[in-house]
Amino acid sequence: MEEFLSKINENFINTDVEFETINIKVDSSQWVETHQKLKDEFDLKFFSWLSAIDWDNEVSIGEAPKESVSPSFEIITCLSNVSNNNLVTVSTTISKLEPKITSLVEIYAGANWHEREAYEMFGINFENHPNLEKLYLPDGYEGNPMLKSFELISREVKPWPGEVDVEGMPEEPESDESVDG
Amino acid sequence: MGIVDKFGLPKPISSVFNWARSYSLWYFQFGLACCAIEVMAVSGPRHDFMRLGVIPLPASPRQADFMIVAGTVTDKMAPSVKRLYDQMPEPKYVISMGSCSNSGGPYWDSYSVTKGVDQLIPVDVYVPGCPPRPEALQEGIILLQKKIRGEDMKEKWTEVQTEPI
Amino acid sequence: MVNTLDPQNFNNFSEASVSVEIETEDMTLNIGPQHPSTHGVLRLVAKVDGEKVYDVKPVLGYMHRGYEKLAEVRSYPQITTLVNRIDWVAGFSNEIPFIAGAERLMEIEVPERAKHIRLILTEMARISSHFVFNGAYALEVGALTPIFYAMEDRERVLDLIESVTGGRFHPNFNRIGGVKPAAGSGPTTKKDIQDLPAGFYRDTKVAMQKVIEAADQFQNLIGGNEVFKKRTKNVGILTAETAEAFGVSGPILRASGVKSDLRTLTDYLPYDQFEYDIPVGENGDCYDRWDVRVKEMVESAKIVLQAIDSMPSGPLQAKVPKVIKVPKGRTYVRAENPKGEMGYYIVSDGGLGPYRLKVRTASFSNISILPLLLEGALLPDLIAIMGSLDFVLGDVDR
Amino acid sequence: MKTFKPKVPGFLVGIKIVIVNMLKTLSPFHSKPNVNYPFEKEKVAPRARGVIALDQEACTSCMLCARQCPDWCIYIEGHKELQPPSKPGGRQRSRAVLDRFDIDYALCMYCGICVEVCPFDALFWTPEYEYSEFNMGDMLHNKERLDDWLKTVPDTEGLES
Amino acid sequence: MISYFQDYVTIAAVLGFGLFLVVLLLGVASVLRPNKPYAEKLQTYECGVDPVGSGWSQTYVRYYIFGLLFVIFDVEAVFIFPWAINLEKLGYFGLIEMFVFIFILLIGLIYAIRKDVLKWE
Amino acid sequence: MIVQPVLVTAAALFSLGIYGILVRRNAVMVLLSIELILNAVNINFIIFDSMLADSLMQGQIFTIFIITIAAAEVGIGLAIVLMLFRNRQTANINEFDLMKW
Amino acid sequence: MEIYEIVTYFTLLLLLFSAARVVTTSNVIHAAISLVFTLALTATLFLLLSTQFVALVLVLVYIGAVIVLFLFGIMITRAPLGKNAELDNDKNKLIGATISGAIFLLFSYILINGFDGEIVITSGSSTELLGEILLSRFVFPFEIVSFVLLAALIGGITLARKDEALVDEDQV
Amino acid sequence: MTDVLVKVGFLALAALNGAIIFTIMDVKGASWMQRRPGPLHVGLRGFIFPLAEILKFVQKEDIIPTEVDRPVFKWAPAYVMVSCVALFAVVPMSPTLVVADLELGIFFALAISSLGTIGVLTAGWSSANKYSLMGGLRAAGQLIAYELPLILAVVGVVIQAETMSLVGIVEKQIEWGVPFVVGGQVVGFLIFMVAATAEMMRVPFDMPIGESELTMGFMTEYSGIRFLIFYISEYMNMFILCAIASTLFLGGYHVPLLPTEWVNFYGPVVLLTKTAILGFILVAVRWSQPRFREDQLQNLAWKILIPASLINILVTAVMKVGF
Repeated sequence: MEEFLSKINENFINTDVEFETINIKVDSSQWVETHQKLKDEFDLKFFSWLSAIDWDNEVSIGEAPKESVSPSFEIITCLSNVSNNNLVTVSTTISKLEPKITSLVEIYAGANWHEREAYEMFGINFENHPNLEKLYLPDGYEGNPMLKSFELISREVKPWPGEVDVEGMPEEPESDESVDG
Repeated sequence: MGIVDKFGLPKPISSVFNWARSYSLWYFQFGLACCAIEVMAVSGPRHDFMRLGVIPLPASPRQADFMIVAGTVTDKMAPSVKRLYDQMPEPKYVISMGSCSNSGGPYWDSYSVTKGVDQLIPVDVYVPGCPPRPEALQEGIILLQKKIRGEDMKEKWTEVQTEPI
Repeated sequence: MVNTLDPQNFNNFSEASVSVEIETEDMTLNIGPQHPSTHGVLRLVAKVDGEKVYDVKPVLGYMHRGYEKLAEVRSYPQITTLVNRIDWVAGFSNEIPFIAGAERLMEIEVPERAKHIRLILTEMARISSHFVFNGAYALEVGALTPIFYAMEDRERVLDLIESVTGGRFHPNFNRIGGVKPAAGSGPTTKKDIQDLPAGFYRDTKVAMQKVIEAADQFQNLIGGNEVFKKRTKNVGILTAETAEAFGVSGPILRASGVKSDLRTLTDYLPYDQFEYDIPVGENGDCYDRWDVRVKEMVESAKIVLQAIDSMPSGPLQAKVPKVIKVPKGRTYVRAENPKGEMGYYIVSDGGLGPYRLKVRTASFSNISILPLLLEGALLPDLIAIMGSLDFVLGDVDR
Repeated sequence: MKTFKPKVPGFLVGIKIVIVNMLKTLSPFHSKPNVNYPFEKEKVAPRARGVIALDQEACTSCMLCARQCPDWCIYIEGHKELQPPSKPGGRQRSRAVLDRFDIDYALCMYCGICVEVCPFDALFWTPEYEYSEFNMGDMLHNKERLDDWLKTVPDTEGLES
Repeated sequence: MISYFQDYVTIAAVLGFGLFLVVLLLGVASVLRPNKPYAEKLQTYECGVDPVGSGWSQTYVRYYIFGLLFVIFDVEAVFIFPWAINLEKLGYFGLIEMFVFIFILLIGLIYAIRKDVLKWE
Repeated sequence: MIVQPVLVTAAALFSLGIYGILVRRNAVMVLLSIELILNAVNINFIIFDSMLADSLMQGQIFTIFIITIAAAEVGIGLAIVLMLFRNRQTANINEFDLMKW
Repeated sequence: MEIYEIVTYFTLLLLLFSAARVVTTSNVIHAAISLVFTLALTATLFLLLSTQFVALVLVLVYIGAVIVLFLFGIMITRAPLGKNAELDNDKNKLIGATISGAIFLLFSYILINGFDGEIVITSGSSTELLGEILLSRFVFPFEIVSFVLLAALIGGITLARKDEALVDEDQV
Repeated sequence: MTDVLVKVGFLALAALNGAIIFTIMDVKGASWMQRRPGPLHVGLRGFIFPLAEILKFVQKEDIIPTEVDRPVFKWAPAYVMVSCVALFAVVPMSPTLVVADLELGIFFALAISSLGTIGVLTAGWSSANKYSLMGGLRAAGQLIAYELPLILAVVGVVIQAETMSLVGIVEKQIEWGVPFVVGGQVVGFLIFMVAATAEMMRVPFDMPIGESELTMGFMTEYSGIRFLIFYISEYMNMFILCAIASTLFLGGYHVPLLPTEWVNFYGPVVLLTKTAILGFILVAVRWSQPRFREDQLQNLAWKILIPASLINILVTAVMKVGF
């Protein structure tokens, strides 16, 4: 683990370990090379997953991020080795206005469906992808549901039953109060 | 063509036919989600709904008598559910099993889930649970059998299928 | 059907008759969404020539319920109940990595007893999942009885899970910081945090013994059958390299000869305290995939028996705040589920719920191999191969 | 576990197994797995999450359960009422009266969050499961019906130490 | 001769009975059953989605070869039966005849097997 | 029983077969028509066998041989049709003009 | 034996009718099924003429095997469902009808004149005897038949598989 | 004439009862083998469930999809049913209790059973459904492939009995004192049973129906009464093939040591018992085996069963002539 981490640190500039997860931040132009390198030199042959995060300050439903962020897509892949505990996540940031990045299908065949999913859910274009089309949603479906700006209509339509208030909550829960185990 | 839908049958005879219908329910093998596993459990040795005359043989809707909508119906699946229901021969029945098919259940706010199968097809019995216990489904089947035994054949034959809401 | 051959070609037609392209009109066959052997609502659009399949396009999404979006609008306890339903034949296993991830972010140390209970129930979930696989797979290759034996034995395991958690396969039993048996066992005691019900150890030992017997019966009834061997041996061979590139994990990967098990590699649960084998296949064919799962069932039963014997006492819950707010940060926690590697990538910004929750499910990657495996197979093999991948549509589509 | 090597052909072993199982099923000396449902009922674990019972007296219509419910399937309405003071000369107390407490079992996902969060011990799980309906509307249990379930709440069970 | 015709009249009656059974079942059902066809119901079943293409396909020619093999061996069986009931009378001569006959046809079967017509790639 | 009706029927079958061969365009239908002709011949053999009360049963034995050969003929004939169909995508005999150019 | 004659004439009529359907129907499968009836009625006729073994051979070989072969052939050569307008050669229709009509008239004339007054007496025929004759007197044709069948088998297999093999070569 | 009617009536009873008995045996037997009680609530501890099935199916709508070839589709079940019923005609229950003791009895049975193939094939084709078509082709391919071993296995018996009449075959076995299965036809019997199982399209030879692959095979589009006809025929076929097997190989209506004078009394019982035992074996096989793949199934027929049955014929013939 330590050895692997130091090797990673040697080879990549922007790495950090957050809660036991090694993350490598790269520029989107380095995307494919990084993966090639990780596969060849670090023996991370197991392609675990690829996904994206929509960083946005305006959210239509749910909670907005506590600290304001610059709107962008963060694309993350997770690579690991099946015979030891080596695991890294690789992330890159791309612009929301022109969401495109090179596909990883050439390196990891398993990226195919994950990229299709990201394409469908976020609207990110993967260049050189052999078959970039919808994966989950029906044909006529419009919109990219995983975007923070996507509305969940049911939640808009149905009134929240918790609003009707008769009496203040008996004990407004304090975040510091602890329950004994 | 038939005489039953024109003239009906005298009560004693029609009750025999109702009895036959209620104890020979060919269940359309059609699972959607979690509840389908419970349907499997009901067909298993402990609960064995074949005791009640439910025969899990047909894999094609053409031979089925009733359909258990067991699980989440997504918007993508909804046309298929409707079509499969349509392709079943009359008289046909539907049991909606579990919260998902009753009204969307845990996915009531999802962007891709149909909020209740009764928007697509007429439902005869609703079974609550998420997923319902095997006995709960058996109770639903027994309710359905009761309903069938109380049916008037002429009425059932000539009933106009109203478009669901 | 008018022949469109050029007249001048007719001159040398007597020789050319053989070189005319045979334009076989292919049959496109829809298998699913409603089909008895697609485990629910997978749809395969298969191009077949007679019985031979030469192109398969899986169509997903018939069970897509938008978990990742729903997780963004729910709080952590609410997500715990929701993730039960991802892989619905092993509901308990789904909670573990999620809870472990949240605990890692909150830096909570879980009491040993809670970990043991989690481990026991996870293994039970694995057993019940493999039972369903065994029965369903036999059904797919045409043996109709094993599923009933599987169901009978599975009920015993489910009874145990229910007696502890209150749910047959959607337990919602894990809490951040430990485990909590379902409340509601009597008006006076319901607020107490409860322990395992009386008689649980005894019943578990009996049930696990039955599981080992059942596995033996499966080996006799299905594994030893000549027809079954003929149907599954050397069918759908998957090499380890392909499997890794596609992210195929779990028993399927092990059947291809890779001794890889997250239970030993990672430490999300105290598996290092127990002795067990990791069954590995040789050829990576359907038979191996079946065999590995049956053997795994026995190993799980052994783990449970050991865990019962070495069960520590102590609290079930660590100290946690009443309202759960996870600090800012991100982590990826994975676990060895019955279907393979399941992991949650939690991105938290300090709110009541995660900012983004990526659910990495095993079946999704596992069935992405389907088009590759099915090319050139016969139609009956299609069913056998598909069944041997043991996917659950909730796990695929989420 | 060693690999299985049958001495007799495997298909004969299979036939033997099914016939042995058939004899077991028919024999009166073997326990049968089957539960003949409408006439006999399976003993459900006391912790089983079958249906939620409501103790109307205990409920203060505090809305905690309705707010925590992931499915938004609990509908509570209530109003405040002035109660005569418990001790003569005491202050008049305002007390919340429950007008409506509905759980929509067509929507409920049986997670148990409401039972856990209830600070007044008003909600209980009971293992009952027999409430299938012909009409969707009947799946909405009002407070009287929820109160009826209270009778079926099981007693405390023993624990494994 | 009388018994010959009587037997076959009975056979005819049995065939008639089979047909009668079919017609009876169909008739009873047509009186009792409901009849509510509509377009969706009458659509071809294909796992719940729109049928793709026509219901026709160019299937393997191998089925034809099975049929051919069957025809040949069926004809062989036709010759074997008269031989089988006369075996005692024909003696070794008949035995050799049939050996040759079956041997020649077995060559055909072996040819077919060697040509891999039974192998499904 | 007089034999003429049976013989005339056989003749009718024969001419129907000829008609089918001449009129039909589908090769399989032509083969079906050939079967009709062979059937007519079979009927003739059997009726003559019965009429002559042949002690050697030559009529019956010949019929069996005809049936045998007909089976072989159909096997080959259909195989040819199949081959042509695979190459020309049609079973229409008008388009089977390999021999003319 | 009046019933006997009525049955025979009835069979003949049906036979004619179904044979006519074979050559007139516009659906290949219907034609094949009509041929089944034609053959079944022929078998009935044979039974009436008390040649039961031949009748059953007809059923076994023709209905059981040859028709199945036909059906396979029809299905492989893409028989469309329903009517097929292209099935008949319209310009040949008149010629065909004329020629076949002429043949029919000629044959009928000869047969009716030539066999005037001949009658059939249905005497039973023993299958045992038939087998004996077949395997003693007709032993040579019997063995030849096996060669014919072998030739048909090999020829059929070669023909039906020919192009497949050649396509493989093409692809190589 | 009344004679004929009585015989046909008797046959009707036998045919329908046989089918129903075998249905009950199959379903109840299967349930017990799977550790469950099977149909129970319908009445008489569930044993009258076939009645409910039949009464249910006659009131089901009979869907004839638009795409199908109507006349062919409508009448395809009739071929199957008629061929099954006709088979009953030749099976003797006792020397006198036989509908038609043909000189060519077994040959007739084999000839008429091939009619079913046409029914299945046309049913599959006319449904205009891909699953049906594949199922129909598979079914026809399988039926013809296993028809041959069936026919050839019978030849061994015919050689030994020197007659094709089924009564004659049984009488020969009575004369011999032992049934043919003991008297040298073990291989023939096994081949016959395997081929018969394939003819019934039961597991492990149920590829044509193969519901995990082809939903219901050639029956996919059939609903209501027409499906019932297929369904009943399946069990009738099972019953009659078992009855023929016990007649040919197991001594039919006679068991050794019982006095032959009373054969008219115990004959039917003995035959039914033998048939039921064979049927039970088939049930046990069905519920314990997986199904073959189509090519393995054809290989079994062409590469093993047919050569084996030809060798069986030759060996039997040599024994017959030589000794």
